[in-house]
Amino acid sequence: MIELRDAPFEPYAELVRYQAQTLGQTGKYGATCAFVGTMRDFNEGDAVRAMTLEHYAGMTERHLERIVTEAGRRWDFLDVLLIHRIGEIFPDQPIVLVAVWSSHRGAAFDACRYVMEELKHRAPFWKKEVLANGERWVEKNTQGY
Amino acid sequence: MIELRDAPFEPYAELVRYQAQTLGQTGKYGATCAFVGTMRDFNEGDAVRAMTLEHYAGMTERHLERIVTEAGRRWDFLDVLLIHRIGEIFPDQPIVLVAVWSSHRGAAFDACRYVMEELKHRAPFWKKEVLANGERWVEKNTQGY
Amino acid sequence: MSIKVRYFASLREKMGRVEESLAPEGIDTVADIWKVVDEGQPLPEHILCAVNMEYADPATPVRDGDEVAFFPPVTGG
Amino acid sequence: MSIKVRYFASLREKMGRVEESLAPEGIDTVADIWKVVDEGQPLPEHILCAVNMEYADPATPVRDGDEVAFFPPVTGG
Repeated sequence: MIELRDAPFEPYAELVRYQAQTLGQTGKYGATCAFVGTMRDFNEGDAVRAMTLEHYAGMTERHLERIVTEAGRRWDFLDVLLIHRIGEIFPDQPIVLVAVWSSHRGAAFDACRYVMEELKHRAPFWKKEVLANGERWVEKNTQGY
Repeated sequence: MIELRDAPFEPYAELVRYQAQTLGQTGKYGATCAFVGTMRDFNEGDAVRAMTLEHYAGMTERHLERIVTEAGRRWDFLDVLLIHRIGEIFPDQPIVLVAVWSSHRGAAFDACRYVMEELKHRAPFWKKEVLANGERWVEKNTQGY
Repeated sequence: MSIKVRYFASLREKMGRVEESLAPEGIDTVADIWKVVDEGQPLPEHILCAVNMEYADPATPVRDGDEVAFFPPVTGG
Repeated sequence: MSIKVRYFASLREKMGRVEESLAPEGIDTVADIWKVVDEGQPLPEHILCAVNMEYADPATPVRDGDEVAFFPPVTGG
């Protein structure tokens, strides 16, 4: 499942709820890899007070769906939960959750990381940071490897 | 923190509790990678009803500590939580949690996977499965990559 | 009909507008649109573009009714 | 003093005992211990060993007071 959220969310509670509802007591998943991106209070040496996440409604969802579909062609997993914030975010609040359930650990790790990297490079989101002395757009992502 | 548990545990609740207590509202971690290994109800084509996890008290803890220390020399992370079950386990119960908090996602993914792979290869744990028609020792691990 | 042009993030602020509609006459590609909206300038290399929500490049054809978007590198996650 | 020998998992079941104490006389290495506990047989290749909770091999020296363990490949996680 893929969701954009315009309000704070608890990634691990969402994960547990989704797992119970969707995967249930199936005994089929042996591995879960979950990545949570959280807003830091610093970036490139500056203190950051808040952040706004802009997106391109429609295009963002379409490309997130495609990334998950592509991951599904490359790795054998059971399910993916992807939640991404939009709107105003404060330090310590989660920005993104990607969780992958699979039988074996290799697929869970690989697919989770693939979805995160592709999301960073292809999903149309843009971060604007609020600093002590003004605002600035984040110009590029950090390296993932 | 590294812990062996002889009773079922909730990995994501443990993660959230540990994160609140130890990392708090620090704003310093931007990335969390969590892996949870869960008992499946099948292995090598057979239905599995239960499992017993034996360990070598003292040696197991020592090697888990060393694996985490080694990971800390290779990657720049803030904290690790590792919980591993011992004793009797039933399908859908968690076996292991490895969570890594770091500033950037690369270190969280890499260190989490390193700890899991090293644990699988070096930490003295042994699984005995209860099948419909008897018991058997798991003879080797599946490949992680 | 017309071609809808949208801007996002820092480019939206730089352009001073969220979106606009262009008459399709004389427009064959994404590059043609940029010339219209930026006073004949070529599309800067670092600016990304999409046609109907698919990534595109300056040579991508554009037709009447399309939605074309311009934006800076993405920074989600 | 003596040398403490421990067995784990399937090997423990095969040996039919959890641990035993050996007199240190005539024992210089891990391989010497295995000869004593398994009627002169060489240590099977797939069996792992540890001396004082550190992984070892058949040539690893053993001294009076050491704890030596034998076990099959590990399968945790």
